Amino acid sequence: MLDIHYFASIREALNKDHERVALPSGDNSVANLISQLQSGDPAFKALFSENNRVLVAVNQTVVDQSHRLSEGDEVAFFPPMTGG
Amino acid sequence: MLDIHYFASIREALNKDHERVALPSGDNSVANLISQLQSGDPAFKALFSENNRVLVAVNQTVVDQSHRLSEGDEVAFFPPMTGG
Amino acid sequence: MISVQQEDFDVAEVYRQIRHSAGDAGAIVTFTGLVREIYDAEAGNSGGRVTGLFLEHYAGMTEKSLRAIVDQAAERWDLLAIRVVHRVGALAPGDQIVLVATASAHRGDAFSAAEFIMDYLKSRAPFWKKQTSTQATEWVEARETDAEALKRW
Amino acid sequence: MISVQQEDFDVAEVYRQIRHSAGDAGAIVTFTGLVREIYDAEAGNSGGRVTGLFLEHYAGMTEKSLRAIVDQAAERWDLLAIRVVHRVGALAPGDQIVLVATASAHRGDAFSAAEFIMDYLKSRAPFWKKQTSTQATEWVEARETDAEALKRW
Repeated sequence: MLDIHYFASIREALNKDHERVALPSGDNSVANLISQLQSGDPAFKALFSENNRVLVAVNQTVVDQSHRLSEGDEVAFFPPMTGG
Repeated sequence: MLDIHYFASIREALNKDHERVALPSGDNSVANLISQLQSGDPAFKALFSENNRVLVAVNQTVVDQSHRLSEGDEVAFFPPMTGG
Repeated sequence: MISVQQEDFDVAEVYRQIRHSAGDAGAIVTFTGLVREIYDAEAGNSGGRVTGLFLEHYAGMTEKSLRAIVDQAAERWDLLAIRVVHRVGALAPGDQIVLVATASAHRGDAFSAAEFIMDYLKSRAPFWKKQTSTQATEWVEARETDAEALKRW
Repeated sequence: MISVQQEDFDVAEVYRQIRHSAGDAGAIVTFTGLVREIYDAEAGNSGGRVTGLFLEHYAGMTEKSLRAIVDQAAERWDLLAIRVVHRVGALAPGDQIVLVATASAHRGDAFSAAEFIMDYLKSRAPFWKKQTSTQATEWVEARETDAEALKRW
């Protein structure tokens, strides 16, 4: 299983802050996880189809979509950060 | 007359912090004032003959030696500044 | 060295601590970020007068990314002390949001490290601001200039 | 806005004043310079452990040149407040020498202006330091790096 967290505008768009999903079998890239989440949820799909920057962190480090996931990973989706 | 002030290492080398001298007649440049002070005081001469940077301010603004002096000017000689 | 907290912080106390603990510092820089009331209308934001701000963060990742930023600064410059405090939760105009304090022997290191930490913290630490103004309640968009600011380091 | 004084200053008090008087500041930077005990041996200086420092200045010219530096900063950057305090007279290791505090809407202005003021103040305001160390009592030589620092502005 993967622990998935959503933050800020993405959390609001999806109307959830957390869910657990199975690690995709076969292609274990972040890109493939995103495809699966998109096919399951039109709101998730809309996040990526707009001209919208979505960042992905795996185990609390920002990664790109070619990153390979492992069982038990913590995955987070969020918009560009605005600290300070 | 000119009011002349000396600061820091220059004040110590000359063993005075202040004097009044007549505005040089004829060539009223700072360079000429320096020449006159040099001929009157070997210690003053030494300041300029060493490889020593001496700054000159007239009426509290740093100037170069071509600056023209006027009656009543306040002239100051000092080493490079080390504030902060 | 790094704190993420709801409570306000005391710049004076942080300065005092750094001054008395950083061995033989010649330079101490403090940077404090405050909530502004005037909200510059930028890409996607509505402008207006700000009445409140909510700072959301990714609790697990926040300290980890601040730590990484501070470690990078400590590697790049000769620093005697670094302190970062970032607030989260509900804030009002005029409130303090973030404090970065650095100490070094010579001023260049303290200045550069404080600027570096602020530049990175703006777009590399998982904080998001939701602002309520007289015009709208909306997420603050990331500033183009903040992404640009990273390029110089 | 500019003070030249023998007495110590209170960074906390200056920060507090700026925070409460600068209209809608988003950024406040304070820079404090302190007397270091370790005296880097540089061109012409003997090194050793510093035991005391005397700051001489050109009373008439000091505030005038600080004013000129501050005016230049105010022209170049968008600033909501500037405060400069420089001490003169006898100081000991660990003592505060100089404080520059700046406030602005966005952080870049406050940082740049504080650095600019410090860089100029180092070699354009009529202060001279005589230092007593375990090795010698001697005038502090102007640092090559301080003259260099001006070139970037």
